Amino acid sequence: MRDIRLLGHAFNPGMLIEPFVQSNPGLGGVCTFVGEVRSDPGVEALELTHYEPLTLPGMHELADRAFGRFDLLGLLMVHRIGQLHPGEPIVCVSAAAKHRRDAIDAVDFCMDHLKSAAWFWKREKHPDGWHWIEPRTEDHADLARWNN
Amino acid sequence: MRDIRLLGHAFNPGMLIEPFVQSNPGLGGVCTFVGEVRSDPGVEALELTHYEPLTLPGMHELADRAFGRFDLLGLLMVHRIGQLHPGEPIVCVSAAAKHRRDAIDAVDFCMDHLKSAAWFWKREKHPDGWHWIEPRTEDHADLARWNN
Amino acid sequence: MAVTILFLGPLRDMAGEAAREVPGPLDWDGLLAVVGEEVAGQLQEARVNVACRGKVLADKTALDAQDGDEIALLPPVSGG
Amino acid sequence: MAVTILFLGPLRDMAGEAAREVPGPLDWDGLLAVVGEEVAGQLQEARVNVACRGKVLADKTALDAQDGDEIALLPPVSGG
Repeated sequence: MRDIRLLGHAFNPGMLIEPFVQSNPGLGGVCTFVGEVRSDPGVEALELTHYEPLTLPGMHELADRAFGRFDLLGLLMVHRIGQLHPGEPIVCVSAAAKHRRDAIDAVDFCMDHLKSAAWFWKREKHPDGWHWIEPRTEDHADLARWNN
Repeated sequence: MRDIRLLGHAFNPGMLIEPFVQSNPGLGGVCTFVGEVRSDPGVEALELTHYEPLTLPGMHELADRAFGRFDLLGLLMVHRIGQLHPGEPIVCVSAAAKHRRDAIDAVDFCMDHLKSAAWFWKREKHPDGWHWIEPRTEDHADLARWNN
Repeated sequence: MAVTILFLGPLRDMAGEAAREVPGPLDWDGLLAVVGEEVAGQLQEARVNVACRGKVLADKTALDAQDGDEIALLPPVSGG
Repeated sequence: MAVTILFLGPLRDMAGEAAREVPGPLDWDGLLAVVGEEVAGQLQEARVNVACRGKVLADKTALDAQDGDEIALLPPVSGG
């Protein structure tokens, strides 16, 4: 079961994960990662822009690669766009598999790729205005782990 | 926030994870693994026994090691004991951290150790009776990944 | 009909606008000439990509946009 | 008062009982002598651990259980 979505409004991960788990009978384990907007001092809001003709097809391609690389029963990948506030979920990836290693590794793989290779741009609202966020060096190092 | 429990009755992971997430303000990400009894052909039930004077202290020691090794805000570790049926959750580990790598790695670490180094014994009920489950070689290989 | 150029992420602030329409056809040199000096400088960096008709170009200098096409200028991402 | 020996996991089936009380004190040779041949064979394998008073023994052959102590015989685990 594959469920890939871009959402323009706030969401509750539990409301997505519970039906996802139900829709994958026979699973042995489910791994889920939820990323939230951190409450960093001075950050009032976060805005995620994307390029629509690339974003959703890119997430589907990433899902194809995850299904090709890991033994999965199901994959849920949900990403927010638009303006978010501290504490709101930005991203939720959940993988259902027979064995835990496939579930955990698939989530790790998808998150690393969503962080560095998906068509999203982030900017933060500080008291003095909006600031674009540059990609972090760690994110590129994380991505390089999968190149073998 | 640390929440370590052994449960003798069925549980709903979502009911534990939501308050856990709420109790760790300032988090950037939460990774959760839920293991369920697989619906394998011929398996009617699963029984988990443990040695009480070692089990819960062992889970607390494992949590200490996870907090020492990863930059965590919170750790939830819940393990079932007693008799379970296919589809029921056996184990739920959830880690809240500022950064995703700590959250994902902490869950991976705790699961590998719970699988191979915690004092649980499993047996399955087949139509012809109960069968003890031997540790899997992969579980020991998974555990060895953390010895550095 | 014209070629639409979209400025994504921080390039939007640099360009001072989200999109611009220019007459087609438009090739790489034409693109560099119409986007302003600062954006043109960014485009020449390897980490900035160009998409045309919804596909990222493997070689952006081979750009060949016709009237009606949409070009997207894609700076390094910071998603997740 | 006596020493309680607990047979955990598959050792319970092998012993035919979950627990047995024997007079203390009890050392390693005494333990091997009272648990039956099959369990004694298992105990001699490195992967089978022994706990006394709620602690796993680093060297099980150094067992020194007194009256009132609980000994647990711990076969390889299969948890998670």
